Amino acid sequence: MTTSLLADLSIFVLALLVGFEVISKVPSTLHTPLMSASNAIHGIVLVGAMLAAASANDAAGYVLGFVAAAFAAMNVVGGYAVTGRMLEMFKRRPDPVPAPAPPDGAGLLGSGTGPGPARDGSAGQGS
Amino acid sequence: MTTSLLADLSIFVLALLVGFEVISKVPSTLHTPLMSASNAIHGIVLVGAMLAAASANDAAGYVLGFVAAAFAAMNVVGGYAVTGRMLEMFKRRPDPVPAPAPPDGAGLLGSGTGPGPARDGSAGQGS
Amino acid sequence: MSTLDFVVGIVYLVAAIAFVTGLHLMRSPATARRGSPLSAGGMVLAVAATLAKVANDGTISGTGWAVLGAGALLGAAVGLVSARRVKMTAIPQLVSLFNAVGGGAAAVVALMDVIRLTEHAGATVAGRTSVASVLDVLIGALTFSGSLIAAGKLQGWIPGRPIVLPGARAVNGLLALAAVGLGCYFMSGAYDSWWLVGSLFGALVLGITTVLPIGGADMPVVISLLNACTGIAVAMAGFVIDSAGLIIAGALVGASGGILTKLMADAMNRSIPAILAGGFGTGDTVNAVAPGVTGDVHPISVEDAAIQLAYAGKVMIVPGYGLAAAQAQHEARELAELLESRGIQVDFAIHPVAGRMPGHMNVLLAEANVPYTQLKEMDTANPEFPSTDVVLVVGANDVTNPAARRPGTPLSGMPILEVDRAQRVIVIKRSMGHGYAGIDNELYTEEKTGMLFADAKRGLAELAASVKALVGA
Amino acid sequence: MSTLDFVVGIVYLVAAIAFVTGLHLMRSPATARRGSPLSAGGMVLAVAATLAKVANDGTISGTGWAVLGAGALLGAAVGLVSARRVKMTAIPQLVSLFNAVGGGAAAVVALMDVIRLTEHAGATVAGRTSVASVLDVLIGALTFSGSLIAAGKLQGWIPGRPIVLPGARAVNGLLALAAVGLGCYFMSGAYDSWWLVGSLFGALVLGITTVLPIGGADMPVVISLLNACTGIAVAMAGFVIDSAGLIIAGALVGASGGILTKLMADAMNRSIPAILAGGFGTGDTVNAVAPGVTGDVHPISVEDAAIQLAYAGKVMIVPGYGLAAAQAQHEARELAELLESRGIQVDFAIHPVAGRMPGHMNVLLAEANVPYTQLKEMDTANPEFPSTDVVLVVGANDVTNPAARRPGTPLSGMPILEVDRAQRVIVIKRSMGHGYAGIDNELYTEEKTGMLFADAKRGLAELAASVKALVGA
Ligand SMILES: NC(=O)c1ccc[n+]([C@@H]2O[C@H](COP(=O)([O-])OP(=O)(O)OC[C@H]3O[C@@H](n4cnc5c(N)ncnc54)[C@H](OP(=O)(O)O)[C@@H]3O)[C@@H](O)[C@H]2O)c1
Ligand SMILES: NC(=O)c1ccc[n+]([C@@H]2O[C@H](COP(=O)([O-])OP(=O)(O)OC[C@H]3O[C@@H](n4cnc5c(N)ncnc54)[C@H](OP(=O)(O)O)[C@@H]3O)[C@@H](O)[C@H]2O)c1
Repeated sequence: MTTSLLADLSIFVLALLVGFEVISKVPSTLHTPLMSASNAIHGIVLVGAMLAAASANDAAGYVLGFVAAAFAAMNVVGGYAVTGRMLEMFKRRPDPVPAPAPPDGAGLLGSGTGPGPARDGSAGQGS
Repeated sequence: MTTSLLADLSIFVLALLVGFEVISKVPSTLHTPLMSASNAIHGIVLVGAMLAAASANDAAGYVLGFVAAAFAAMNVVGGYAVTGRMLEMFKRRPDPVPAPAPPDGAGLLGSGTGPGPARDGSAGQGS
Repeated sequence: MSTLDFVVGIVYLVAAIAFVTGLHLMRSPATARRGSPLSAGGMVLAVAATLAKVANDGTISGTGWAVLGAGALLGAAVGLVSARRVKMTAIPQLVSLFNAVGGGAAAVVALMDVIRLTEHAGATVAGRTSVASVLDVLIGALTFSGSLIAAGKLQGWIPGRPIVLPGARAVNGLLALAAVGLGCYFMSGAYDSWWLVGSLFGALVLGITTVLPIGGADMPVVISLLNACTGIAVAMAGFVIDSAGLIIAGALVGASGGILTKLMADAMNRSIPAILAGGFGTGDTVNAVAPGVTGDVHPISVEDAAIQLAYAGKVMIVPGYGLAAAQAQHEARELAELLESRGIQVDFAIHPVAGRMPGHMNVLLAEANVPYTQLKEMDTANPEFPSTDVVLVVGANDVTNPAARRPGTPLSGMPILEVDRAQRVIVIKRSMGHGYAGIDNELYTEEKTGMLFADAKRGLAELAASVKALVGA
Repeated sequence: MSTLDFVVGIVYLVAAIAFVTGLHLMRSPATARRGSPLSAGGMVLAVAATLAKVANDGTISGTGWAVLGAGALLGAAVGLVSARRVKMTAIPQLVSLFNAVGGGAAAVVALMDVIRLTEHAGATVAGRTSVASVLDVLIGALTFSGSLIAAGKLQGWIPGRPIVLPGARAVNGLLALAAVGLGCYFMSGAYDSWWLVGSLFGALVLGITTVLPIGGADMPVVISLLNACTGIAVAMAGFVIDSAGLIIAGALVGASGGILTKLMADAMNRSIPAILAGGFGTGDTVNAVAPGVTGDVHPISVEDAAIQLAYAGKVMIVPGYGLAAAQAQHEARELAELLESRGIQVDFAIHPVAGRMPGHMNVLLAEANVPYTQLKEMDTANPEFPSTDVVLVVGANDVTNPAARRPGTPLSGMPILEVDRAQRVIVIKRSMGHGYAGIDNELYTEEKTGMLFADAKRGLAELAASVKALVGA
């Protein structure tokens, strides 16, 4: 029953309320970018991993610290990078003359079977 | 630089964010009720008046405590009462047969010059 | 922290959730009515928890209880009775009054705390408390006097027209400087509460001089802004007495009230800085002098207007601020009933910002028992004008002004009631006087428009009499 | 609390404001692109402030720095490269992967804290820490394994169809009981971290067995739900290590992710409990057996279809999941270009939930260089169908099913592309197989509809060849 617990609880509840209110009506084309954006935000666990790793002092601690840091960094960096790429789609008015198509990897996870030069980021949602 | 100040600041900022997000698009017919509703909420200063009055122990304190309690109670009770009355307007579908018109005071602030029996709370906003 | 204190803290959180949910529900007309009881429930919880805490702490004296109880009961009674008694159209000034006392209470709470802490010579006040106290006192006092002036203007106790005194800006600047300066001096270590009281008086005067130059028609926006200020003052009071309940609720009102103020200003095509600069509008009671009744206008006699109405198939009545000012809602309803009894389809077209407060026309016509089904919102009404035989505009001006469709006028961009698309238009107003936006209305010079120069109440009554005479009813 | 700690706390608050504003901007397409950099900026601030704090506190060992740096660099590199390299259509599984590691990190953070606190025999853990730790570990581990399974399903490494094992519900129930039971035992005072590890493994298995029975097409919703769960796990980690930054950001994601999950489920006319119950959908790779190709269907030859297209004035192409599955976007673009070169007006009509992830079709056609101006959203496309000569439906089913207009079907209430209002319809699909919702499509039996049974990629290529042959191009 500490003051700090009460403050933390208040902060938790208020942040929940902010989260509820900030998302209201969203067009469904934006659902995937929004999911990805909020996915990136919980990458803040990197901060937690840093603080926890700072007090590690044995092998187990170092291993866990390494795992936590790697996982969290992957979450945060990858999350923002992929969100940014997705949002490229929402350019208001792309060049009528298509830019030279950059080579596109075959897909990290190797599922791509689509032939031909692929170009991302040139469609968009007006509005 | 106390923990408690930081917690209070966090709570303040988060509550501001909730406030910003909770009001987005509101039809203008609802502006007056919404203003009145948020007016009632800051009547929570009654809690502050109670806590402050609890530690009063001289004449000045008692006078100020009385003023604070009276002001705050007027804010909160009047605020909710008037909001409730306004929201009566937003009944979805009032009786087609008008209920017997209750006598309506001439207006606390005495501005009423409208003749005839006045009846509140029978129009509404569909939607 | 005792268990009770912890529980009280949790109750404040629950109350905060209730406040937020209440506001959330009030975003849409369909759910608005559920919002207020929920919010009020949260408030009851918060007050009950505080009572328990005060009783349990046991520091309060018997006199303290008496003072607290008497004050709260008196305030509650006055609040309740005035809320019950007030006419619906006088609600903005009552809200302003409640806002004033809320701001006053916040300022007094900080003052009490400071006096208690500085009772003993040489006492100091913690940094956070002194900053928050000064802000609380400044904002609370400014809100108190400003809201009272706003209420007075709307109530007609103070002239609604902008009261601009020479050198007013300079005086305001000096006052603000003085109030803030005194506050800073207090903060900087001169922990004598008299400095704070001085700051309070400066802010009180500043509240008066800031609101006086603003025209009565801008008051709803000003009240909303002052409402947000009270929220911030209450949050500051929360910092002073270290109560998360006050901080949360105050900040919530501060932010949501700020957004609401912006929405209100947008709805009437005004900017908040322009409103605060003052000097806009002619006030509610000015006797408009006809500014150049040009030959292009087609005055119409009561008899001619009555004939047009009596033989129409579909009539639309457009009420505006003039109808409210003349309290002509009952006459409007009577005329509508008379026409309906002749089989004519009669509806009222309600513009969202017609009148002087949001929802003004709905409230007014509700008071006069106009049935709900006859009130058409702008989006429903506009497509109907082309098939309407006669539109009867009663004391409305800006909301029908086609100039809004052109860029470059104060009304540009505001959606209007497209009255000029109807077959014929009859306008009841007293003169060629301007509306709130202060510009000419091209509708009045159109071929199809007949101007019936009269006070709205008298004009409508005469029209009804004339229709009756005509059809021998 | 040191000044540095205070400043770090303020920086976390600033970061929280950036996160909220970022999400706010992403509510609308017009502002969405500005949201992500803002949010990322907040994140950089938060990490930098934490670095400063860790360095200043000085408790971290040299090895600690090395471990931390190596881990973070490795994670960042993997994250960045995979985000850069991934095909746009594989984004949901990548998001799911990032979500998995986020949840895993949150669980590990709690575990590390508990191990540190319980290193010494007889050590106890404060009540709040133990409750939060157990919640963090349970939710984090469940999210970790569940998200991996979800990613695997979407990627095709695990069959997309619902994998329902006999007695699966009972097993899940037992697993949940075991995981929670171990956690409770730990909380109740047995502060040996092995109990917590046991709880962690229980949750890991539970994550797998919960997601396996859910069909691949429901995965976007499941991923969104798991994303919200990770948010809550991170908030719990914040309670464990007493960091407001983690609590705020985690709760923010938990709540907004929850709402988003609801919106996504609503958009595809499904309820979240029904999705979680699993067993819905046939997966991505099933070879549909034609369930009763009734005589009412009018198969059409490639040549006939080519004639109809080549001599139309206005053609609308409706892409659906089948086009994505067959990776036929390039063939679609080529056919469209061919028709356009004959002066035919060709547009693509995009249903918001066509395909298997929100925005799927836009991404796909963007990849194939279909010009932006040719993509019509549902609201723009629907009024155009009556004046369209031929609609070419490519692997779309549910989004064109007129049954959605009737109550009582799984699609009821979903707005559809009103393909059946066009003059003629050609449907390319492999069989009479059902779509995601698993119901018959009345469109296929209409007089005006010709069914071209083929794989989308091959069918489109043959159509193009046939059109070329026809017009001698
Ligand atoms: N609803 C709100 O929340 C709100 C709040 C603040 C401001 N506003 C603004 O107020 C305006 C409202 O438009 P509106 O068309 O309702 O009113 P308006 O444009 O202000 O015009 C009112 C007209 O009524 C006439 N009038 C005044 N007293 C009358 C009487 N006793 N009998 C007959 N006519 C009378 C006046 O002309 P005569 O002098 O020639 O008679 C005047 O032209 C908008 O510009 C809106 O932005 C609205
Ligand atoms: N967009 C999202 O976010 C999302 C997420 C999850 C679920 N959903 C749901 O998915 C559905 C989307 O509707 P939709 O019309 O796009 O797709 P659909 O209703 O799922 O129908 C797809 C059709 O494509 C055909 N098909 C499959 N593979 C093909 C191939 N290689 N070549 C040609 N045809 C092929 C299938 O029929 P054959 O087997 O006969 O070929 C099937 O009927 C909606 O119900 C939506 O709610 C959407």
